[in-house]
Amino acid sequence: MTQHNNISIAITGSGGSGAVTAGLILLEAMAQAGFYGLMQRSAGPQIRGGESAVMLRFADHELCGPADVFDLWLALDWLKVRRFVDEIPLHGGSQIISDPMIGEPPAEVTGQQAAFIDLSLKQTAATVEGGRVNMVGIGVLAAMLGLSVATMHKAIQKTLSDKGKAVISASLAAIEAGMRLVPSGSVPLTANWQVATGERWNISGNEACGLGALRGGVRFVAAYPITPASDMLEWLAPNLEKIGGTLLQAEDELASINMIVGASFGGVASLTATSGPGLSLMLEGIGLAVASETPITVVNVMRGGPSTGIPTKSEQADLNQALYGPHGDAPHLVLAPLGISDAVFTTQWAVCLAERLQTATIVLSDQSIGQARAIVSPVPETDMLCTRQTAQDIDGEYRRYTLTPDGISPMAIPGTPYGMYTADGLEHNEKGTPSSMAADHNVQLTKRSDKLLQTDYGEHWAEIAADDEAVADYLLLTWGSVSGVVSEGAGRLRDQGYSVTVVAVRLLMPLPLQQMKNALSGAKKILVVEHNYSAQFYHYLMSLGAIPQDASSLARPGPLPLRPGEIVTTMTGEQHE
Amino acid sequence: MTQHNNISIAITGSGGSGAVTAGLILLEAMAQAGFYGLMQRSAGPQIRGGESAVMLRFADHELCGPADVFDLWLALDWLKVRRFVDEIPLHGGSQIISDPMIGEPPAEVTGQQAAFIDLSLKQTAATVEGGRVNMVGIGVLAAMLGLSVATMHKAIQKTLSDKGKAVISASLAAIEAGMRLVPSGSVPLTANWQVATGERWNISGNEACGLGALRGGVRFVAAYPITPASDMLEWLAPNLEKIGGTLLQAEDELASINMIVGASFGGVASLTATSGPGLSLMLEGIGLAVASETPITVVNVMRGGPSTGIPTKSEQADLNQALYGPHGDAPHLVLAPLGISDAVFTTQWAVCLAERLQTATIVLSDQSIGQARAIVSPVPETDMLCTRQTAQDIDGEYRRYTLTPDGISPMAIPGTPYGMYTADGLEHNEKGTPSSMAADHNVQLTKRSDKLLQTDYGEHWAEIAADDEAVADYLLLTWGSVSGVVSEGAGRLRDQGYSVTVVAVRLLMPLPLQQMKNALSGAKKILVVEHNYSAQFYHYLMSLGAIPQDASSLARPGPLPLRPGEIVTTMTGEQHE
Amino acid sequence: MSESDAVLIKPKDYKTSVKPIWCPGCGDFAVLSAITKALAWMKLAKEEVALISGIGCSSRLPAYVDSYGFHGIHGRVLPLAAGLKVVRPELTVIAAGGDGDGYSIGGNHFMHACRRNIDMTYIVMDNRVYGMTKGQASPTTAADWDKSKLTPHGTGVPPFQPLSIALAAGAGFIARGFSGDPNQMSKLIVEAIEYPGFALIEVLSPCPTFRPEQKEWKHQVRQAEDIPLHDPVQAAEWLAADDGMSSGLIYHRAHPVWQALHEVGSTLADIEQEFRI
Amino acid sequence: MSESDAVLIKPKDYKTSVKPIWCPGCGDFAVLSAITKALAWMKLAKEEVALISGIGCSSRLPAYVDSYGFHGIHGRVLPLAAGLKVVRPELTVIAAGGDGDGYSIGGNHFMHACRRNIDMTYIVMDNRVYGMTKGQASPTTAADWDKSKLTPHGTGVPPFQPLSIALAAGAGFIARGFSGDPNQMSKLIVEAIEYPGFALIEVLSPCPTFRPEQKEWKHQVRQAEDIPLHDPVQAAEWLAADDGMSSGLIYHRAHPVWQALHEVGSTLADIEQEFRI
Ligand SMILES: Cc1ncc(C[n+]2csc(CCOP(=O)(O)OP(=O)(O)O)c2C)c(N)n1
Ligand SMILES: Cc1ncc(C[n+]2csc(CCOP(=O)(O)OP(=O)(O)O)c2C)c(N)n1
Ligand code: SF4
Ligand code: SF4
Ligand SMILES: [Mg+2]
Ligand SMILES: [Mg+2]
Repeated sequence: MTQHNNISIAITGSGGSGAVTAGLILLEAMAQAGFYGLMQRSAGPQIRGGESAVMLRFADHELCGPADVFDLWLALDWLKVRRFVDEIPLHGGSQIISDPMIGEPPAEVTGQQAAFIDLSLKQTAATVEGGRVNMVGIGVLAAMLGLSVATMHKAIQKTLSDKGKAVISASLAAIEAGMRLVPSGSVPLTANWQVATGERWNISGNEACGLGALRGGVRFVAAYPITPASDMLEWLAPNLEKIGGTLLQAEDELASINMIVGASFGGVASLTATSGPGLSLMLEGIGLAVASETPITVVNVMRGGPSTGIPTKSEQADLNQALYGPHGDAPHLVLAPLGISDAVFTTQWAVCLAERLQTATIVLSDQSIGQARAIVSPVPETDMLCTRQTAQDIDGEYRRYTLTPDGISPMAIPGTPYGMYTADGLEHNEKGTPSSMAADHNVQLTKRSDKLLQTDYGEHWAEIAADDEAVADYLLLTWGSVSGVVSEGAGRLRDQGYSVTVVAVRLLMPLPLQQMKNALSGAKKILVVEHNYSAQFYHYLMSLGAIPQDASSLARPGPLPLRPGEIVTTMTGEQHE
Repeated sequence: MTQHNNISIAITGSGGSGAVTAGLILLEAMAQAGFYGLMQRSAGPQIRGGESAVMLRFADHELCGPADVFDLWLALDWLKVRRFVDEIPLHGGSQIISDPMIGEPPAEVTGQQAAFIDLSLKQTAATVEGGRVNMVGIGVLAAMLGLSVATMHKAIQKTLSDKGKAVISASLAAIEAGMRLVPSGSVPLTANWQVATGERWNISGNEACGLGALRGGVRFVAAYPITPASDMLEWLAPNLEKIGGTLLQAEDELASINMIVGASFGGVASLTATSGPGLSLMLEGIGLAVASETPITVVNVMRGGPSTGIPTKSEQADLNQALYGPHGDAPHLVLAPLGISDAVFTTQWAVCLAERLQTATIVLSDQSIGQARAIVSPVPETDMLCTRQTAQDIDGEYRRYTLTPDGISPMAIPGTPYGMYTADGLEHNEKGTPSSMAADHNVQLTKRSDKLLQTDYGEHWAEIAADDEAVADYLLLTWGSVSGVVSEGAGRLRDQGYSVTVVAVRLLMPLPLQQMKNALSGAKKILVVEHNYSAQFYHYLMSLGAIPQDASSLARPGPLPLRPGEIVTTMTGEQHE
Repeated sequence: MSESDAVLIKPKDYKTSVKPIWCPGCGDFAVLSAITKALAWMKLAKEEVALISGIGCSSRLPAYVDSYGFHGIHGRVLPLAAGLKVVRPELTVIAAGGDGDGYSIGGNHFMHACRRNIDMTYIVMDNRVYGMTKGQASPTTAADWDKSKLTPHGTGVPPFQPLSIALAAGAGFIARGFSGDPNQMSKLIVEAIEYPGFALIEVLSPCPTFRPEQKEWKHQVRQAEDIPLHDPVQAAEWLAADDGMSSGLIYHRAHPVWQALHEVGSTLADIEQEFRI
Repeated sequence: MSESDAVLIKPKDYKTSVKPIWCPGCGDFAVLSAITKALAWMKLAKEEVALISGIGCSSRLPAYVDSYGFHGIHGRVLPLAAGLKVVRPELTVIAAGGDGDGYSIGGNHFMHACRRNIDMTYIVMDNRVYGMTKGQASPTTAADWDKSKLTPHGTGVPPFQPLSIALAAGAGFIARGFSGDPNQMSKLIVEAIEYPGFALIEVLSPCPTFRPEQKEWKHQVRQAEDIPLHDPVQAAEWLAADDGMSSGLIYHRAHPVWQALHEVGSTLADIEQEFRI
């Protein structure tokens, strides 16, 4: 069992075995019991009836990434488990709960050092009318975790509310039967965990982005489905409706990006969400938003690339495209949430910045955030300067792209008298009339670039966790979803006696260079951590001269998540070489 | 008159004045007379009847870029000349040839120090049946340049061959009348120029790319028109036909990129050409070519950006997109021709590398190369290793993506018995079967990256011009179209006594880092020169650690071309500051 | 009724001072006039009108009309216009562009806009050529037109039938105008704006520069008499028999207009409730 | 006739060992069988066949057929197939995919492929849903289908009519098959492959996972009797009257096939001559 009161549990099963449902119920039950948790999913390529796995982690404090190894593994069957075996690292103390009746585990599993807890899950399920093995299995886990029947009841009620009474009571009976398989005297694994008293949320990363969008004022979304972004769009559709907004399903991403540009031109904060292949198709439209200074936000939920890649797995490999995808010099903003809760804040901030700076903002979430679900403290609403500067009471000639000290030109919204102008992706003069004169090109390029560079983004550009030491031994520099894992790795390094600073960057472009320099100053050894093959963030930082040339890089592609232990070994291992 | 036997001439006129025709005739005439030349165009936004300008430069040696200033300016009228004034810098000795009858030149012109040569061009034209002012004008220029009537005759015959006899003889008569306006005793401006004896070509940059493509073996092109790439496609259409190839006009760029992927899968070297907005739409298809290891070549003729930008003007601002546009880790090649002649070689090489390495190659030409026309020495055919490794006589199980020492897997071309496989943009195992396993992802990512990184690209990655000195005072590092201007600037610096090395990079990605280091080693001062706003090449070099952190950057956007003088002042100016 | 609508506006008041880039004799001039005439006729306040376009000679039009405008990117005029109309239903949204913009690169949006039936007017200035890029064949170009170097023997592809496609895709308002008859065109534009839903006006708008033979259109185009039709099968038949030179409102039928649905009354706080344990 | 064609090939020989990702009961299994049956029937050598697709459940098909294949990107199956066929006219090129792939994101290529008439077969497995992305509405989904969270009240948009669009776009071979009738489908595939030009087979291929009600199709689909039609106006009429559940070869008409033109005899050296002064 790893330190700090947390436990990791995998549940696997083939088609129809109900691993995902089991995971959702256990997550909700642990939440009801006053704990925090994180649930990530892994699915095979089959749409339905395919194998699937859920990776759970619970603790008495907020979690933001996977552990190194799993403590418990509930195997509902062994069919196709090979597909998951590399995603479920075990340790000497790991325990595998399964029913011998489901057959022999494959060599990849038995080859590991874990102990097997053999239980007659199937037979137990058969004793209950409508009882299913997955429910018996979570009964076992519930008992081991010290969850009460009442808690399980609540969790079932909530999770299966739309399944009808019969299913609910059968499930509960099976869970109770499962609980009885655990010797009653056993010490619950959560014995010395602290129980939270305050309110908490059960939220997925995609929902968190959606909520951040609504908080940022988004009232129009155009959508084309794509894994792993679809469920953000599916969450947004009914919820936008409730507050007077609209979601429109488009024929493709070329349409969706241009629809949000049109809607934003109409004065309404607008957003779309997609993943790599869709972002590729949106780049021309993003360039139009930049050139015409029309605020838009695009959430890109990254998946394994290149091309169609690995649609259901996580990777941080679209950074380069987000930074540099549009043609020409097209300055825009790129942000990345540092975890599930942070997706609320970061998405809201992205929308606000787009509106304020009249540009395109790309938010880089990924599958490991988007499709994961966590028990977290409620995310309070943040006050932000979100307003788009509009032109009102226009008197005299209106110049849409007029030069101002901060580079932001008040925008006339259709309907505003005397504000008529034509927005344009062609280079233009201050009025918006197309121009190919060097003077116009130069001032407009400068305006569009400077308005971003001259903004004070405040403290939110990164989360910086430093020790008291004036100078850190180690500085871990990272971004986006892997920030949680990096922080956990940092904690271990601190336990080993090192002083460690973590800089987790939320605002990737434009990168506040002076603040970055301050944050890095004096660090003895810098490691840049990211989840892609070609060290995109590291090279980006190099390109800006933001890191010293002797900074190291830890870049590894998906589909396997980065784990805290890798941070530790990379850091200390290199040192001893 | 600038040194080194060269002269720069601008011809401007409003709609229908025939400035472009005049330029083409003069270029051909100077070629007939044994000289070299370069003609660039500048047009207003109007399709026809709009103002236009041609910028000519002639010399007794090959030219590869504009001069700092114009020596002669033939103004056919003054309408809308303001649009061009910043493109026609003058010097104290410049002479403006015009007819006082066309009215007053605007203040922007008279404000400069140039001398006016007033001639009665209009009246002279009226003396000839069907005579036009532009022809009289080039008659004047011809006489000043010392061109004979016979030479002008040949040039007219060739340039106006499809206009019919009447036009030809009227033009010739007008030219002769114009020649007579120049006092017969004048010393021709080319008096001490050397006349070339060997063969020369009159070729545009777009034609040069087209020729390079054909030499590289391209036999299929899919096309969607876009300025300034269209005339490459229009040159390719009839010429492909002649040698058994095909050009297909597609409904959009999404179609054209996927058509060439399909054709290449069929075993035929395939290419498309576009400009920024089209490249944006092609990125998803380029990623597919990379992931499925299907060779394709995309020529991007850059224009002013972002978005629709300035379609008729040149800029090097799509570098970032070419390097980093596709989503995911999608290693591919990026090359750039260093001038018009070099476009033949570079495009051929790009096609060859795509075929050999089974990947996507992007060629970054631009408007200043593509739409310019030059008199150059014939470009000899270069022997290259162009062959795609195919699988033949397949025995046993065929693995399309099999791991090999050089990362290149023999490709079975449809029709090959026992070679059946399915190419895929999904991550796959060696057979090509979709896989989301970490092991497969890792080896295939590595394979696709390493096959590019481990190739020895030989000496052609850059043109390096170094002085004899062991260590250069100045090192000018550049790429693509501005290389010519940089070289000319270097020449001037050498004249001033500095030792200067020029490194003009042709293979931008992957950049041969060791060779780059060798080329740069010891340079006292490095300047990176490029034609865009945000110093994309400079930052790219930084991102690779390819240049020292104290290297300087000279980055300026279009539409005005970089000029040799800017290189000189940036280099020496900075030093004296 | 807005402030700037207080005085009577004349067609020329709807023109900006930006000089069109169009060649002399270009058919698009007449379209510009027909639009401003229609706006004046309908007494629409300038600020309540938005003209949206893609890229092409024809797509330059918005800059010449003194309304709100968006000159977007090639082929994306309809999504751009759709996004605007959905969030600002009270505006009069007119999309405009060329045959290349609308039927080639933009063909998918064209079909789906016909189906989706968002309330807007779409004016396609069809000159059967790509004017802006100097004379390549467009989808509506005849298969044997061999004047483009890109297709030296012609495209070999039968021309795209925009009106038949619109009909098959579900459009309820299909008209053909002609630059040589700006009065009829104005009338069509008024009817299109008044039509609730997606209204297509295909305009035969000659390109004298690259298709000089289109000057003949003025002798060929005629107003059709037996229209509008209201039955889609009859309309399909009529279109199949037509030579493409009949002008007027060809097909008119009411279809449900795309509508955003709202269940108002909730707040963001209500939505956040769902996350609570 | 190639080496591997020497022995007689059975339908199952055209299957690879890759296990389909499809859900139990998915209609696409029948399409796979119908294709392999058609190939065996026609005795096509495996290496002379290429199956090209986009992205979607249905688009996974090429990996299951032991021919050459390309599983491309979403919506681009037709250009991918066109490029291949143009340079390798002797191959049998079959494009395949779903309704989302072909009619939503790929709609523009669909129209233009119908016009261009390159000789290939296009099989659309229409399940009126996006299967792969877990159940959103596709263009062919009924306007009031409200089971997708993305469109909680339905799309509000009348379904796309692929056959009418194909007809209006100029396709000369239009058929409808059904997964429940694989023999008819095989026959249609053979006819489509034999048809010189672009041949569309729209297949009603149920998605039991997201559209369980499509299991009813087996009671609804019937072979039509009065077909094929050869006149486009009649076909339009027929399609307008049809409820979408009639199967068979609906429309068949010869159209000129797209052909690359070559004037052979020149060499690269000849071409280079033109540059000489
Ligand atoms: C993505 C993209 N591809 C190509 C172009 C080049 N382009 C500009 S206008 C145009 C076609 C214009 O034809 P049409 O829409 O018929 O308008 P017209 O000029 O004839 O009025 C093209 C291909 C572009 N701007 N963007
Ligand atoms: C550019 C792009 N956008 C979106 C997606 C996500 N996507 C994958 S398949 C699919 C739709 C599949 O529907 P359909 O073509 O009907 O196939 P089915 O799964 O129903 O057989 C979508 C939207 C993608 N892969 N690429
Ligand atoms: S090229 Fe043709 S379409 Fe374009 S402005 Fe000129 S006449 Fe009009
Ligand atoms: S989701 Fe539907 S279409 Fe996809 S495999 Fe399953 S049944 Fe078939
Ligand atoms: Mg046109
Ligand atoms: Mg489908």
